[in-house]
Amino acid sequence: MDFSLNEEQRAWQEKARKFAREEIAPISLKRDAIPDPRETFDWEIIKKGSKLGFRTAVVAREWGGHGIDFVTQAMVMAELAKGDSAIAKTFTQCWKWSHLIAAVCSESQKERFLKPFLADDTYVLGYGLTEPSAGSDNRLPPEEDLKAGLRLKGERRGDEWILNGDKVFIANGSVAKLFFLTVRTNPNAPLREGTTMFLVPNDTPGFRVGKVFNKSGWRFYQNAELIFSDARVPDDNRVGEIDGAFRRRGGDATGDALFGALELAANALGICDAALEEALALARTRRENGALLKDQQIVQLKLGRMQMLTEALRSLVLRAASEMDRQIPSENAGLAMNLATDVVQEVTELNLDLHDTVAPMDPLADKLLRDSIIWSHLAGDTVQRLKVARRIVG
Amino acid sequence: MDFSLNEEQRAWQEKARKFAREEIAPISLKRDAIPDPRETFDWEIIKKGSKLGFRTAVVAREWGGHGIDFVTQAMVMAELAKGDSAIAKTFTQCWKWSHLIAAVCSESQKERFLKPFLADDTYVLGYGLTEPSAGSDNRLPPEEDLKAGLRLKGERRGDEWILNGDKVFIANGSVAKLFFLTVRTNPNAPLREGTTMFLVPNDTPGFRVGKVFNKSGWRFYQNAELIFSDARVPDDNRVGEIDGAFRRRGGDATGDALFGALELAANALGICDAALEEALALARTRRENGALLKDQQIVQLKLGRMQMLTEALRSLVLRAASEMDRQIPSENAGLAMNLATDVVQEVTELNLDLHDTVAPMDPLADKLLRDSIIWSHLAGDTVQRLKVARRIVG
Amino acid sequence: MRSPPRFGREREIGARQVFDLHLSEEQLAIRETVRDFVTEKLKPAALRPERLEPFERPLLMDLLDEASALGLRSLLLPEEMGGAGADALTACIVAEELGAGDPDLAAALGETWLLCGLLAGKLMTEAQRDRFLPRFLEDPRYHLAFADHEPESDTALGADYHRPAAGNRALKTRAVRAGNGEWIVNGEKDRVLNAPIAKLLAVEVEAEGVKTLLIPRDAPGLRVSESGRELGCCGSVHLSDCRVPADALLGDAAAAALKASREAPQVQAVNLGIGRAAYEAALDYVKLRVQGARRLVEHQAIGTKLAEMAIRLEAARGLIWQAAWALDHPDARAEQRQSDLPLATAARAFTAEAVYRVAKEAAECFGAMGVMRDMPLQRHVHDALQFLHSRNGNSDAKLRIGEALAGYRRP
Amino acid sequence: MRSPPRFGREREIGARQVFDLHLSEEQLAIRETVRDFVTEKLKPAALRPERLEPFERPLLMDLLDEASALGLRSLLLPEEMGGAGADALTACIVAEELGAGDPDLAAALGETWLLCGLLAGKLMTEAQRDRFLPRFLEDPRYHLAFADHEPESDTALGADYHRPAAGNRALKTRAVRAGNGEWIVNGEKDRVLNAPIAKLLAVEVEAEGVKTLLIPRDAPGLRVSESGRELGCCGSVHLSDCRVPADALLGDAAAAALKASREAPQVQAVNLGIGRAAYEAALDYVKLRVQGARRLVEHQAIGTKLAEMAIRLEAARGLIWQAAWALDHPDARAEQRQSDLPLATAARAFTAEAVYRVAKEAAECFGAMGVMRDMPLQRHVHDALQFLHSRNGNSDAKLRIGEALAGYRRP
Repeated sequence: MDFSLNEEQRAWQEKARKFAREEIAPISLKRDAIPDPRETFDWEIIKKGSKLGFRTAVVAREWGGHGIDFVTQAMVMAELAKGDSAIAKTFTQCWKWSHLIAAVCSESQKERFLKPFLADDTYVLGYGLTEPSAGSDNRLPPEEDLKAGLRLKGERRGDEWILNGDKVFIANGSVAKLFFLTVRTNPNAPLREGTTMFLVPNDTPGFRVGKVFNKSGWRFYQNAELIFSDARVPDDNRVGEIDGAFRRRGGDATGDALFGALELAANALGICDAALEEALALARTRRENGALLKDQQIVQLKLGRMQMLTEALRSLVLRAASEMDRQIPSENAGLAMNLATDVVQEVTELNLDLHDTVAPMDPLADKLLRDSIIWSHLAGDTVQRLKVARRIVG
Repeated sequence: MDFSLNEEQRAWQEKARKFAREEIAPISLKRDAIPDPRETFDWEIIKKGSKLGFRTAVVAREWGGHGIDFVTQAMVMAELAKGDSAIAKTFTQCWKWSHLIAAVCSESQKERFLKPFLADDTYVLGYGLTEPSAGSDNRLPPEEDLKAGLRLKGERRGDEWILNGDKVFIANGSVAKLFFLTVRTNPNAPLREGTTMFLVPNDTPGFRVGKVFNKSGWRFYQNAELIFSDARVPDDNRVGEIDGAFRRRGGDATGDALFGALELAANALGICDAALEEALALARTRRENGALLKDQQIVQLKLGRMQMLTEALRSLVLRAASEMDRQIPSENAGLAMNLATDVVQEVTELNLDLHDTVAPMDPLADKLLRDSIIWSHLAGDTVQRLKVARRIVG
Repeated sequence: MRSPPRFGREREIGARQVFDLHLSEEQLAIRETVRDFVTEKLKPAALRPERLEPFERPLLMDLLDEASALGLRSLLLPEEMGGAGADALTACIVAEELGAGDPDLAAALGETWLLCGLLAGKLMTEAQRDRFLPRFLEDPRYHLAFADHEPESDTALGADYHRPAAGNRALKTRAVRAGNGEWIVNGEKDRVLNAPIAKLLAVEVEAEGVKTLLIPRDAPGLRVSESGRELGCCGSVHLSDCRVPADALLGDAAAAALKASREAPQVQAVNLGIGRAAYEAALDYVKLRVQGARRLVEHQAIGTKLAEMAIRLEAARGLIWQAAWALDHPDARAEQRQSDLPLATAARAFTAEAVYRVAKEAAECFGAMGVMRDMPLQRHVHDALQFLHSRNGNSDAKLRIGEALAGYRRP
Repeated sequence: MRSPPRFGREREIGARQVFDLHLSEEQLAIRETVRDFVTEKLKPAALRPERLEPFERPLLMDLLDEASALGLRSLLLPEEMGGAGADALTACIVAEELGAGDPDLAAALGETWLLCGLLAGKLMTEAQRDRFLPRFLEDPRYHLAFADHEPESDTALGADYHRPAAGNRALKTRAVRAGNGEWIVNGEKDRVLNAPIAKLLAVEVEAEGVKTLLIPRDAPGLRVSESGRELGCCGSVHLSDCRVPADALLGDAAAAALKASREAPQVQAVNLGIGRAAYEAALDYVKLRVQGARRLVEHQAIGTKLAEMAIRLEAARGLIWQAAWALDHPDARAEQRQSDLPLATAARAFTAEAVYRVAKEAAECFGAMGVMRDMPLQRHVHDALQFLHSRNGNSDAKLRIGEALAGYRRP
């Protein structure tokens, strides 16, 4: 039993901490405050982070990446998110799918996509599952309605697939150069047996970006609508077997599915750290009726609770990441994701609460809370809890 | 970063698990149901456990004990508590004070007390701090009232100390052969500067056991009143310096003070495991209107939450224990103790809730909840939270 | 529209309706009477050690008789029948006071006054009432019970949420008619409040549909066994070729009305009384006990806790009283409320959670004393838990509310 | 005992007091009127994108005027002075409806009707009232503000819980008398609701004790700046050698009465309106949206969530109405209630937590749409947060209740 980080892990953590403190945090509130959601993005921070390796950190070393392990990934995500949760997510969204490129793409696809991804500091990746009327049904396909779920249609025509339909809320939608898209290729089969994955570059004819969603939190992070009108994708861009999108991913017990859970848990941890830091700084310096806030019982109890919840989350995140590195099957990543929702929201609520008497809606405390609300539908809603719980109850 | 247990740790865990399942659990509900609190105790289980090493597990190897590390201690406590929280506590109460014997007693005291402790399967240890009107004031001595706190008076007469006064709620009070007692030896000094610790055997003249407290939970575990009327304790039984009881203990950053926190956290973990096991077994076998309970959403959500909370607690307990083994200063043991209160009560409440429709107040679910309520005043009340929080806010 | 009964006086018809939280003089008077009885007699008796044990607490029969002598046993019986003619709100006020003293006695007595009001006031035929009333009024130990629950029966909504009921719901207790018109009943009921003390039981049976029979305690073939793990005075009713005459049958409306009475707001008021007793004990204690050179209540954390307890109890009382008032004014609701909320069920769910939290936090204020069996706090926690986990608990209550909010009507 | 004002009619003296939750015909009528206004006009306007941004939402002046034209601006002004003469409960009913449509407008309008009732009805001298009333009644855009808070001032109980106030509490805004009797005021007030639209401001000043001056918006030396981070239409008031005549001074009772009005139950009713809007939006949505081949509401988890939301809102409404009624009936409380609970503060603490949870859970029902700025749900969450964290928040409220429960009176 050893919780300490090795030298390489500590070096990555330190690098991320420095970058978050010196580069991310200073622009965080400014980008958050921009009203137009298309304008919140900033390529400069992406380029700076990319040069430090944060964009390509998880690509395997033999392919020219850094191949950091899951524990390092968790620590780096938390550090970056402490600076800004949404900026951190922009980087780690690339990790999610560079996992995939490396794991399941053919050699020619790697040549065509992984190499440019590694070479270009502005090459970010996106993934599209959700559609206008199929969100939860994709994540937890109903047993009672086999045809529920996504409807973006792909029809084979010679060496090409013709795509028609919409995706919404797509991560990095307006900035990604390449998307992993799940497409319904057999409309008569249930979701899990009629869906194929494609690599779709953003310059694909017939493809365009629609609306950029105006979110209340995670404002830096771009979620967009993707519109396909007879978009033409070569069969060479198909990932895995036809109708096999879900089959493939189900077999991977510690790979990208778990990474998504770990990502949300670790990112939330960073927000908690930021909130705790802000709250402690306030309590230690702010006087109320002559006395420091930190000398009040109710303030102490709130800070103690914030730290207690944060350390519980950190412990579970570390444990889940360590199990993933050792390929130990466990539900801990999923549970950490669920727990992260409860913890990040309560911790940021307590931070805002501590700022109560100072000023209405302290901008940083308000932003941290708004970012945390994002977890409700990504990590802590009924569907995400049932997904994990059903694996537990068997 | 490695969460796995080494071979020795796993062996102890396995031994504890087997003992809990085969010996403790079968008598747990029966002992709990005995109305007279003096009758709930059972020397047979203590002797059996002692022979397996659970009574003396933490005494250093050079003194003839097993010297298990904190991680092992945590795992063993959780396993024993899964069988019965109060029986586990009876054993580990000995650990707490065998820490002390080994750490601070003189060689002659070790000869006189540690050797008989190791030799006698029925030699259990107690500790007395709380008094009729001084509970919290001992744990968190008030800055505003320097003379608050304990009043059991010790006056020196030649080579002896004459003790007068009462202690209440004393752990193992009616069964221990030896007590560590904190005594006010300077009534004119504040608590931290006027208190001395003594080793008081149960056959000390002038000492007797009064009432055995009739607790709602932890019924096996004996809390008693200790009454001292001109009780005579030789100065040879004094531990450390005169008026130095608190000074000594404050200096130990990873020793008995932290052990107490870890003990409550790990013991609670065992209750959670028992509750989760009972709940899962029910959900997987019980049918309601024809359908298995486990197929209902609300049941799944409750079970998922039980496991989520339990795994968060387990992770923090492991981390705190590991830090203690490595002498890394941290508040995690204290935070784990606080968290344990919230977690063990919610988990046992959810378990009772799941039994709702089956029968009123399922006996095991009811017992687990009653045991968990003990945490309110030992681990999760305002004082125990403030103690930890004040170290955090600085 | 039925004219709602009022405590001691008929409501003025045509009086201007106006939102008014004043209790009536009669309500204040009865509250005072009951509160005195509780303070002087019931509470001291309830704090005796044998009443602080969690299960198998002997019912305080002498005090039950005394409370009956105050007129409480017939609280809901219409005045013209010799009762107090109180309304549901008054019943809640009395139940809360009694619950703060001894919830077992409160539950037992409340069951009798509720059932006598319902049976004699609404469900019995004139002939049945003529036979019942004299006996009930003459005998101060004439208590009533309603036996509906059966062992192993699944009454929780659970798997059937928003779906027609399936599975294991049919009654196993069956009544068949003998040639002479008598009913012959066989089966078993459990978790029956007042079974050990009732002289007349309304028993739900299957007899080509759900029917209700009035069975006297001394009917041949009826046996009662006590059960200890429930609040109040509970037991099982065993019916073995139990024979009752033809006129023991209640009308068809009885089954639904009796079922609905299980959710009477006065039951939650008993629980509210538990919470109030715990809260008041804690408040007294933290005003006295000094820790850290300040009285406990002067610590922010304790002041905050007490505030939360007081708020929760007040909110619970509001919901209970609202539900009681709505029960007395069925038309008012239809005309004026937008909410589809089943108020009584809502009051139950809210009160059960609120009181449990209050009891737990009150106990915490007492430190180690909060878990001692010879102190009342652990009993309050235990009793509150029993309310939280009785009648399928809050999960079931919320599913029922969920159906109502969605406009789903069980077929 | 003051005779409490009733909406549209004086209360019958001597009428039999009876617990009654009926709303009066007048209350039902005004609720209907306001609800129609909200449904048809306010809600559609409030859902326009510029009103969904979190800060710097422009106040809907046209609709404020329309609401004023319905008579709401003078809702609490006594009838004999030309107002609607409503009671505090009616104000809550109206505030909830408006709050469900647009809480900024509700807060602004509520502040004016509250202050006009208080100032003209109770605090002004006859001469002051004679000057004030005609202007107020004639000008449909005559709004009112009360300026008490100052930058950097510590108004939370916090460190002073259960101890006499110390520290930084003295007012920095000072008024001194000139030779001609005029008051010369210097200082700054912030977080002043209605500052940007008020034509008359009641300003708390230090002038050998705390006094209150009525300062018209156009007084020389008074400047208002808008601030965007609070709910309603807020701003700072800068006073630089601002001169007002001698008769601008309110009586000594004004300071305490105005301070107490900050805790008026109608403020919580605006928040309740936010919660209701969120809940109703969620209910409509989950009845329509299908997931897993069932409508969302048919999922146990969603049905349970909706039930909890509905229960919390109903409990909050009960506490708010109770506090409002108690305000209208100060004597009733003293005579009949045992609770020392400061009901208005309790209603605030409960409602703030309840509505925030309701808004958050309602948003969750909408999935990703729940966080979109062009959808109303995130606005409800944001608005509920502002209530939770305004006026020193719930921690302060609970400490104040803690003091009251312990019988502590601030010296």
